[in-house]
Amino acid sequence: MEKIYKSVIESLIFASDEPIGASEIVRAIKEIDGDDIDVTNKDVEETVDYLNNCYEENDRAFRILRIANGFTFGTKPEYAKYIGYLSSEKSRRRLSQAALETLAIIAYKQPITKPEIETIRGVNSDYIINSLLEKNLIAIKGRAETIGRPLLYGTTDEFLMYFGLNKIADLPKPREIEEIMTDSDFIEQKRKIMMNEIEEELEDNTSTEENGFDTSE
Amino acid sequence: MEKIYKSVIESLIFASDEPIGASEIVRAIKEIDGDDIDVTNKDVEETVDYLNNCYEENDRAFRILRIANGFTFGTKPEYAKYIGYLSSEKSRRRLSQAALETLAIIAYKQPITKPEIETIRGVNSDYIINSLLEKNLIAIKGRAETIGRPLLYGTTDEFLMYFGLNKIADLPKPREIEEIMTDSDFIEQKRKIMMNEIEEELEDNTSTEENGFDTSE
Amino acid sequence: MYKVKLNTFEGPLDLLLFFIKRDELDIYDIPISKITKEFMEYLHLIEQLDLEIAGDFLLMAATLMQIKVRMLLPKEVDEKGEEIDPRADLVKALLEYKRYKEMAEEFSVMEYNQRKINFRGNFSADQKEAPEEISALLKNITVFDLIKAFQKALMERPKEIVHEVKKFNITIDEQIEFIMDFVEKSNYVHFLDLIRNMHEKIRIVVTFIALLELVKMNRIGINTSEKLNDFVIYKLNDGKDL
Repeated sequence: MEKIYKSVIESLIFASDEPIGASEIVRAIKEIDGDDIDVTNKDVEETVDYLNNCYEENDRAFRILRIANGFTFGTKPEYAKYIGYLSSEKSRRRLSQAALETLAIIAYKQPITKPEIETIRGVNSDYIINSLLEKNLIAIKGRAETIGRPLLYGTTDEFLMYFGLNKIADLPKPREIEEIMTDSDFIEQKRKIMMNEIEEELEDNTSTEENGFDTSE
Repeated sequence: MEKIYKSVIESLIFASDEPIGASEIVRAIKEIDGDDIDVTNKDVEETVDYLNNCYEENDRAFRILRIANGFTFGTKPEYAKYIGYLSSEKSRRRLSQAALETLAIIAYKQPITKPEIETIRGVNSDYIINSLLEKNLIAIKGRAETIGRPLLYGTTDEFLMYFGLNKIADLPKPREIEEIMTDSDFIEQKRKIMMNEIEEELEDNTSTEENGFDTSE
Repeated sequence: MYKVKLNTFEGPLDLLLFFIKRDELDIYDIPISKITKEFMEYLHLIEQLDLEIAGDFLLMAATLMQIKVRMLLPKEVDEKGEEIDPRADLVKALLEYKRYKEMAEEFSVMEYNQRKINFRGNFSADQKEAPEEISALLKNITVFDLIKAFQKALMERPKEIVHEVKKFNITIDEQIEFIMDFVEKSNYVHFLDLIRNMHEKIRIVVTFIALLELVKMNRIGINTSEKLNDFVIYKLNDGKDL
């Protein structure tokens, strides 16, 4: 690959407002400069590594990330607080526990139907599914062939972007059920988080306590 | 000015939604790190020059521009044709809101004539229909038997592919969309019915418990 | 002594996991009577606070009752002759749910990390050039569009009653020159602006033909306009953008 294409690749990634794939980059170059131009997906990958090395050496505040099946520039985490200050009013709210839980089920079991999600969660999930659809973190992926042909849901590229993943296969592996049951930490785990929340509630509920509605030992 | 602020300035210009002024940058830094931090507008100006020199030396495809009383990144003109190609490709692929709306009407009501589409949308839809025809998302499916025998439109296989569907029947039904939305009345009804059932069951079980048949512990 | 934060629990399974965790119960040997009692107390607490109890909690209450009753009955056996634990399905559901609850925490960490990364904010200063190849250009704009713009131009032309039959001396070559004059001056021109002052239909028709001729000759390029039924004409040098 000619040296000039290093810069072309850099410019294309820099100018794209969403992650851009290696083949898209190759196609753009061939479309403009001709099919016989010798640039491959592998060249793009190598160039990205080369560029990231340059940025690292020169202390750039950003680098190229491999995210949502493509490349995009992103800042290093250490500058988040300064940027956050400037864009604080529009800074996104974090996802709720229910949303994270539902997303996890959909991510690992996709494509999955609403009844299947509700069976695992044990709660009606209409509202959560609707809000995940609205946030574009999940999408309708067709219909199941089972009775009633319920809609199937799966995760989107926005989901990958949101969690900083390149592809679904990069998700952390969930533990096997056998592993969970033999885990001695099972009881201790996350207990502290729970306790904190419970203590907060202590003050709020003083009147109830006097009435004797105490769910504890 | 401490060296770290060079990167902070770079990250702020990079991430800002619009050209960002020197005083805004100074304000963000002082707000986060304290008023006594020694960063001035002049420092910002000098840092931008310093960064642009770095980019130039290292053959970066972008640089910081001074526009509209602020700084912003821009790619260099020599890559304009590649970037232009990609952005025109993208706009060709992306459907406008109006196009989506029209497509939705056609998808759910097909086969449908242009006058019928326009009655639903309330606006002239020539342009949109033609562009959907051009994108091969809809096709002419014959003529209606009504006066004037207007053309009938329906969706194509490309439409199904675009939306990742196997067949038209896989489209979510408007009823299903409504179902996803939480209906609080419905939940309240369900609650009342279930509460009654449980209270009955509770009573049935009290006697057993009092008799001490408890195998659980 | 604990107080339970009411909205801490995502559902009945979450609440049961909490009891199991808090009391260090063996998930494979859940004391069903004790846990049912706790569960019902929780429901009454919610009710006492006048909060809405979701149907899912009530469903779980019923399920727990049912298991409790089945625990009292003679043990059922499966086809292999092994005893069926009435709690088996509940345990399976709890473990399955717990598995994803754990992953939700992983997701929360990923979310936290990813929120520290900011993407580029402003793309407006990037220089873009419309593709130079005529084929690429015409991907944006179809003959359909051209003809429609043409029709619209004819329709919107100011109505003028011409009483006198005139002979027009307009040639395609003249109009080619006219168009090129325009694009030489300002590099590009909107079609509607080009024909703005033309009152005779024939002049617009000839101009339009001249335009098609120029496109064919690769001397001008055409691109979409932000206005419907209009397009932008711009200059090409030997088929290349300036």
